[in-house]
Amino acid sequence: MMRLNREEMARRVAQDIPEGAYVNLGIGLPTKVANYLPVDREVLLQSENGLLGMGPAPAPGDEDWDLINAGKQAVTLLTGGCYFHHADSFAMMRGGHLDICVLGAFQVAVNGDLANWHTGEPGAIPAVGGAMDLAIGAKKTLVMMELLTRDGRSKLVERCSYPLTGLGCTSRVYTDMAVFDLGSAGARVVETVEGCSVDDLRNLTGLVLEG
Amino acid sequence: MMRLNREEMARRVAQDIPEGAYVNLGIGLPTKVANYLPVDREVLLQSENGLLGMGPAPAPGDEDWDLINAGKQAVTLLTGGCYFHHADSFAMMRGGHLDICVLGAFQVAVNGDLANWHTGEPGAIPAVGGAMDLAIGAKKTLVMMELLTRDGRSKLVERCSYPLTGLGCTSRVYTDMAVFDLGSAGARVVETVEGCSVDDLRNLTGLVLEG
Amino acid sequence: MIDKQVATAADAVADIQDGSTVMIGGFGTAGMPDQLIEALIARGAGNLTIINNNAGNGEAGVAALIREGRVKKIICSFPRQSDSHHFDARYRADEIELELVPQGNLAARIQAAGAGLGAIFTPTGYGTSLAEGKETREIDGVNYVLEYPIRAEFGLIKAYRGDRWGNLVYRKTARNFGPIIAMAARTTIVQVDEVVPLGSLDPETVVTPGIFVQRVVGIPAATTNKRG
Amino acid sequence: MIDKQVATAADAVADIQDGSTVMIGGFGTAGMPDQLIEALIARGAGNLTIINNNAGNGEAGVAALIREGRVKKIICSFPRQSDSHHFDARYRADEIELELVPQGNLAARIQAAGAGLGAIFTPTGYGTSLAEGKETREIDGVNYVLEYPIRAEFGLIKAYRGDRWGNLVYRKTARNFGPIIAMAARTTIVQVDEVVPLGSLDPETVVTPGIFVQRVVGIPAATTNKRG
Repeated sequence: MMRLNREEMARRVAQDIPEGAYVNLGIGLPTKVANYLPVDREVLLQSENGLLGMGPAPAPGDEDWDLINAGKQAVTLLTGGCYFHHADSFAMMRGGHLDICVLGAFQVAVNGDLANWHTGEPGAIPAVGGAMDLAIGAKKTLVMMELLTRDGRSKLVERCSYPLTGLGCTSRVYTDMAVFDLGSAGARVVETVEGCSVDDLRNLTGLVLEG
Repeated sequence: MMRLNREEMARRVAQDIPEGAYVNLGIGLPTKVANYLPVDREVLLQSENGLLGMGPAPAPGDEDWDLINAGKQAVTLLTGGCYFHHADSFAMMRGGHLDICVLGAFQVAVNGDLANWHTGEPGAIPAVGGAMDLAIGAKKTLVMMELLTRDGRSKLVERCSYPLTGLGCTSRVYTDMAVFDLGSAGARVVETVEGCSVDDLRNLTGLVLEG
Repeated sequence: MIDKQVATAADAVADIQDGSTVMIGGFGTAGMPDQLIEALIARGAGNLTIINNNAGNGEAGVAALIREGRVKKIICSFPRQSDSHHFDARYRADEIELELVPQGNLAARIQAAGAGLGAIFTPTGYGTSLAEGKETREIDGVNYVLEYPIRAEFGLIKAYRGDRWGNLVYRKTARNFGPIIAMAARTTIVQVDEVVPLGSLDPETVVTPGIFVQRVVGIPAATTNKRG
Repeated sequence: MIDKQVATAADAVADIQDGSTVMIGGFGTAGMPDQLIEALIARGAGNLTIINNNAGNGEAGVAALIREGRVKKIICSFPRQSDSHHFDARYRADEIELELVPQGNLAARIQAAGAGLGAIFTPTGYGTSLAEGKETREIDGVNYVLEYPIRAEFGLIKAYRGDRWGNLVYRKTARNFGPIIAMAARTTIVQVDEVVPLGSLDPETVVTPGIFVQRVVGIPAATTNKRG
């Protein structure tokens, strides 16, 4: 099977982001999606720390540490972008103004439940940031993740065992093997990579999957 | 008895507004207080429609109808003043940031209850504006009014008969005959005009008044 | 390319239907989007629920909408004024429904809608007739009234300058309800004195980020008059 | 004459006592009032409850306050980061209490405090462990959690320019929590890169009106570094 690497996953997600969308890319893997947005498409990236119209990283040496993204990396502002305070920034998410957010995940359940903020392991220091606000606030919450953990267990699950970020909030999951639509009716396979069948996915995940 | 006219009442209220105070003057009679603030004292007037640092009326012909006060009169902005939206404006009041508001009244009760927005008469069209927000929001709510109605009834009362604006919110009332402090312990006469005794006030109002 | 500009006020309001809920900016005449309202009147939609601070001043703006009999219900804080004669007449004839909301509750409920809150405990109105029948609660020794968000299908506002992404700045006290209406309405339509090229507005001074705006119409002649 | 300028950072924080609740601006190092915090450390107040988005980055700011053992409890959304080692150590040693709040709830609760609300029903966290034991309610088909305002006796923030009335403008994403902390803290203390004469700030572009600010200290050297 031709599994996608992380760059290819990012490119695949980027294809589904339409012209004119207001998008928040979560920290970590989703940040890569920005690199694959077609240059002829105007997509406005929001950053939770008070920035709309986020541009690429500045050239080395040109960093301004008053202009950072949610991951505390130096960024730039596009012509037409603007700044605002934190309450307005989260109003954008929670008030349903953001079209799309893309988040990483530890687990996603077939009904759309998302677990991406805490492993729940004893001794782990929890940190939630804006994940819960994004997950339930954006009009569409997309997840990108490898389908399997390093030891081969499915991260798409019947029911999350990790602490939840939000209930039923994920509408689509992009993985290295397939794209799934989620919802109260369960998971449906939208597309698979070359050499991967829906039955392969059923075997790997142990889930009932609509083909 | 040397009753104060409305200009003198306004001057009397102005004396009690200290340097540096943030003040909202209600529409109608309280607006006059601005004319008597000592020029060597910096007092910042707030207007509910999104203005802090309100200056005097412009010269005739210089009006800008995008720069008005709560009474929809043309005003000016002092150097150092600024504009903001309605939610921030009412956060100033309701969040307890405003030091003083001065309001007119139909009735005030000895416990500080205020009635100034609606006569409750059948057929009267009610209009509340920002009165309720100011009354309960400012750190100190001052009322200025004539003590008696035209037909001689006291507007300082045991219990308001008009619909209430706020409960127990008035701390002091400035009238044409006397100044009263109000509170859960009742009304106390702070000062009277020349020729007016506390007993005169007791007779006129029919109230128990601390002298 | 994102371009929220619409050629005319008529185009901008073309999908406002009978029975819609429309939030309208302005405090008195300052910030009142007169030309958008004229277009709405020309379009003919009626049976509207209008949210505005006032119930019309003089002859233009919300007053004209009421005069033409298009308003079923108005939610406002201060309907009765010296020049609110069109509202007064309709109200006395029992031809318009009034929901009176203290101005701070109006602003906070509009802001709550834009921010996605489900309800807020507000201090204003407790113990008064405007809170009758509403849930109340004492929190840390203060009494509050539970109030719900005020949302709208459409928002009509006036700003000073805007760009094709919908970023806005306002002019003086004409700002008033504009920024919070933009956040609370599903479709926010703005008339601006001037449409400026992208990048003309300083990113530090944009008051309404474009994400809250769906349509922008440039209407150069729109100076504010004392009375509608 | 109103003059909120204070000569030094030490003077500005001189009345912060042991056991105080202090809200501190900044997201990462952007907007972190390092020099005010240094003065607070020098002053010696301990047993503090700190509200900030993070639990310190690197060595300066909130990280330094934690390193010096002055923080009893921290209320924040994102404590654990690659450079949060001072917090991590104290937390693992059970020497600091953590109240974890989703970032949007943190912002909304601070804003609610500044605006005088008693409580808010917020959509975030419903059904998660961070809402355990909290009151919930379904409103119009959506589930909400009841959250209370977060207030503080002191707010320490950093702005770009300020005047003697306390009017402020910020710089880029260093704005973050500054404007809402200014509204929520009883005494808001601001370090600004530059104190400018009254009238230098455009009245249309003031972000924090002076009414929300009690003290202003000019600290010209305060550029933002990547890490504390």
